[in-house]
Amino acid sequence: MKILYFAWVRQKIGRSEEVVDAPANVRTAGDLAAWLVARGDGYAEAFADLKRVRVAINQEHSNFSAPVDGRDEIAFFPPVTGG
Amino acid sequence: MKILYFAWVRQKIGRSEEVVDAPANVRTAGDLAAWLVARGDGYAEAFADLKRVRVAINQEHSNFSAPVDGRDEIAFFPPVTGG
Amino acid sequence: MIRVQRQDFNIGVEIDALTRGRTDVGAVVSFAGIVRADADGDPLKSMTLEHFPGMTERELNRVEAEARVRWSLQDVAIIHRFGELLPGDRIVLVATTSQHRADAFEAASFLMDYLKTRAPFWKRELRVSGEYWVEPRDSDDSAAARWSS
Amino acid sequence: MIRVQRQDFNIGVEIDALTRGRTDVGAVVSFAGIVRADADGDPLKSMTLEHFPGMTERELNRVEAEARVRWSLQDVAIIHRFGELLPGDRIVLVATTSQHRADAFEAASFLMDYLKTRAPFWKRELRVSGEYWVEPRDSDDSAAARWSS
Repeated sequence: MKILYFAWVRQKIGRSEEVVDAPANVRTAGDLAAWLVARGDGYAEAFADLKRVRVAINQEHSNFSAPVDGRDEIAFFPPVTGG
Repeated sequence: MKILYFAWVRQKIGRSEEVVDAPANVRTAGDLAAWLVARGDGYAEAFADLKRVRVAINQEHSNFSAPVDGRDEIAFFPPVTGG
Repeated sequence: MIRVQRQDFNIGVEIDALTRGRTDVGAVVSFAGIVRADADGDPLKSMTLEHFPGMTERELNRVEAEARVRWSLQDVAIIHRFGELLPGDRIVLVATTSQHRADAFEAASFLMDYLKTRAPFWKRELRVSGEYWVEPRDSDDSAAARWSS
Repeated sequence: MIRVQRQDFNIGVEIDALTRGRTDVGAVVSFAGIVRADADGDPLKSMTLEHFPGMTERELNRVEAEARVRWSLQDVAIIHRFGELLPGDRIVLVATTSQHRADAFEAASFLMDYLKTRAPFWKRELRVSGEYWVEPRDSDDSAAARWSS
């Protein structure tokens, strides 16, 4: 499972991408975030308030209840501020 | 009294401006148009349907019931189509 | 800035003039109107714009002043051509600058709507089938009316 | 036409590219967003735009496609920069062409509103007082929401 991080989510976690082997009970983007939180302080800080975090799955806007599996590319980032 | 004509009002009347001595009973722009109509076919044609004609007095949009006097510059023209 | 002129204008140059050297402008909106070759299915050879010198500038200044009251604008440019124009030629430019995009967008749209119903210009079309004075559009009146509600 | 790039763009050149040699375009609207030197009263030294390569282009293409369904458009250009920008630098350009002005205006306004809430860009401001990630504005969400009613 490939994971990307952007903006302050990236800064808090300290990396812009990683490939992880998530356990079988990680079925949604929200499960993935919860599993990542257990990995350390940076993750816990990045995902402390999920209302401030957005998810894209395979480069499409999605949400934390969307299903994910090992072939997906999941991105976590703050609300966008382009334009 | 200076009078200006634009667009098809000008074409029908056959001139773009003229200075006239209107009689004392010409008190409004509408009186002026009625008095001009008596001057000939071109005027009658230009003012045949006053709903299609607009008035400006001293370069400000106005209407046929507005008062006019000898010091005014009165312009008659079709609805504008700029932009 | 109001200009009524026979000659063409350059959109990029005019936009640059509103923004160059400034660091307080956040949004610049431009509208340009161009002569179309097709007039209701009747090919257009040329279009001649007649106007009322003096009154035109007064009305454009009035329209600009009203936009500046209604929206928070840093600068406004209005350029309107007259004389004979060919298909593809630029007719009119409106450009607005503001700190934020909503003001710049709304003011530019307002300026065009008001200019269409108030500025003393008249268009004569030379079509393949003959010469015609352009009639005002109901849609232009209703577009202008939405700003007075 | 969608471009996501580090380098600057020229508004006049981009508008010309949409209209040159054409006689069917009646209206061209452009919007450019520019870095302002003042961030809530706190002087801005620079702004860095981060984005999600790949997804950005997909979202901009999607936004363009939606605008083309909603309005009668002849052409659309969207250019968005990333990287480090200074006060006065251009950030984004949206330009639309149409036969009539209402379509060009509304589509350009829609494109900006949608791009602000959907395109994966994030702005980090380097202010005199420190570094800050720009927070989304409620006004941007409500601006985007008006198109879904």
